[in-house]
Amino acid sequence: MRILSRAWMPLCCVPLAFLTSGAALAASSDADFRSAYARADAAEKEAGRLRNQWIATEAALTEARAAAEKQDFEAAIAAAKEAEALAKASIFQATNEKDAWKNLEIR
Amino acid sequence: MASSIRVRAILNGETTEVQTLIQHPMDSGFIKDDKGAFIPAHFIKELTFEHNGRPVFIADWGTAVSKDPYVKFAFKGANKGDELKVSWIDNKGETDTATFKIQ
Amino acid sequence: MTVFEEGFPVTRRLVLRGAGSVALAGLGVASFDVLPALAAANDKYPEDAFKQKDNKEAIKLLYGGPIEPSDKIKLDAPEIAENGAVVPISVSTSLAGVSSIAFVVPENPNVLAAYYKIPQGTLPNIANRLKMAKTSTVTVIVESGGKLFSSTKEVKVTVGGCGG
Amino acid sequence: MRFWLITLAVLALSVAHPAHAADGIDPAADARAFRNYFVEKFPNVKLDDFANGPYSLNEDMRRQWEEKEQFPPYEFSLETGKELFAKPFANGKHYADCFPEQGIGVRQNYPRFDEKTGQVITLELALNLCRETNGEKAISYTGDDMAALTAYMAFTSRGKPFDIKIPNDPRALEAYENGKRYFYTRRGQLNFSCATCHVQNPGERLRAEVLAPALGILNALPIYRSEWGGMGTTSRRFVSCNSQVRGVPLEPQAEEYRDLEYFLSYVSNGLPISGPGSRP
Repeated sequence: MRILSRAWMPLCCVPLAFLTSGAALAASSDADFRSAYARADAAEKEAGRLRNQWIATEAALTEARAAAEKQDFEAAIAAAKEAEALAKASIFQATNEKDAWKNLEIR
Repeated sequence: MASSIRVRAILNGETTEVQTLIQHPMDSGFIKDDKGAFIPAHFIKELTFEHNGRPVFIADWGTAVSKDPYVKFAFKGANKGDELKVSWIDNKGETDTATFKIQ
Repeated sequence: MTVFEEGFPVTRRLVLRGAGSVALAGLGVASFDVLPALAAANDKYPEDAFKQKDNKEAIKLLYGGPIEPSDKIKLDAPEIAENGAVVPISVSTSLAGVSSIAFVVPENPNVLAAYYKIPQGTLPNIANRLKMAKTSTVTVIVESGGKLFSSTKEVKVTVGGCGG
Repeated sequence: MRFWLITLAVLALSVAHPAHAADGIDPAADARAFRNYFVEKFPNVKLDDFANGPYSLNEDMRRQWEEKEQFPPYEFSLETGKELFAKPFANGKHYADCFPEQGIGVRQNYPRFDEKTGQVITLELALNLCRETNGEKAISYTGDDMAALTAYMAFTSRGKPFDIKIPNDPRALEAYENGKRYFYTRRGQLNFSCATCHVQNPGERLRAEVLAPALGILNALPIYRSEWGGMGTTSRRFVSCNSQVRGVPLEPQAEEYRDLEYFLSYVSNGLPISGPGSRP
């Protein structure tokens, strides 16, 4: 498994000073982001188990973390969703190729 | 191997054929490293070949000569066993020199 | 097996086994007449010529005179460079009294690539490996008997691989 | 960017798929079929010349290669390799003590299957195992030292035909099959397998590069690539190929890569070692 130094960003402990009126709205999208990111990351880990990750998935995950850090949760959630889709595609590719590779084989 | 210069000088009839390969990055100064910073220019500017103290070939190089530069030329008037002195200087003032026997 | 002589390996090359003489030897026979070649100008490194972005400027600085294409110059360069970082280019000529040879690549950031001074007794044949930023013509300029002759060829250059 | 993505995909699909075969693992039959495929596809390429990759398929590139071979850019790495190979470890032993024939002229037997550990031992892995058993730290599989060492060992085997053995051991057959599966499996966002480029499209161009046929593709390793401006080991080549098709590479000398090298070397049995090589 490609060991990536994916140090967890301290996302969950949103700075407490952020208790202005917008906090409620931001808080909910932070939770949305975290669940979207968790799904994407789980899918990417599964792709890792199948030894078939894509570079684009990693890039989307990084983008999601960066956007979340800047509190831009809309972009963060979008990037996390994209990462999840890419990870799932790479999982499909790995499972599909389990037998499909024989089509190319020289005999 | 101390010297950065490799030379093959072979006498063929009256003509001595000389091939040289030099270990040098020959950075042009136009290439960026993976962090996006330009790699500073570092290239050989002048390469001279001398036989019995007389220059037989002088190469002035710019930023468009390949890494680990190679040049081949030929000259007359040398004998087997004579010495060929090869030296270069680059834009940082670094130099190297070596002598080779003509085969 | 490598045979080490005089500190450089005479390596056994799959390609050249039995491939015969070095290309230059065949040309060693060029008519090297007795006319006293122009003493190779021992001027120092043509600093500003090497900085020129513009083709004509570089040539003017280096030589100044008019240049006339000549079919007595054989410029050997690939049609498509396998890689722009290492483009094997060589020149040989039957012109007499050659005192200098220059390689110019107009599409490169600095057009003058290399400038060789040819003292008396040295054959006007050179092979070298140049860098080319992108597809460009390559012009070799030969100073012979104080006059300037040239030959030009286009070399296609692009990156390789899937890219990205 | 978009343009060549589509053309490559169309190219990949347009080629008819070779027929199916029984599921038994039969390396010898595979090797024969593998060789015949390329010999029929390129009838005027001499068998041994497949070890010169793209240069066996393109005249203009071959001339550029032959010019480079007169004084090849891997010359320095070769000399460094000879020095490193002779340098004793702290405990006084040498690399030569870890290899049959003192490590000279043995490259063509690697990768070999080690029945004790049940693992495929590639030349690069063998060098690091030798270092570790002699109390030294392993070196990077994609670094210049490993390239220099393997360049020297390859050079001492130049011209000797690949001679890879698959012992009658189910684990060896499984490793071979695992390598074959990896070779034909599509991966990365571009959804290409090694075979898409090196079986279905050898001789075609990816912009400046001419794709090499898979037969004999490892014979010239390690290679000095103008693209890298330096030497590349087999590990570096596999990792960079994965990245090119936008797949995340595995760690160098991962089991998949070693099995892949085992498969690719076996089906190139009989072709001469031409390493170290120079490539675009």
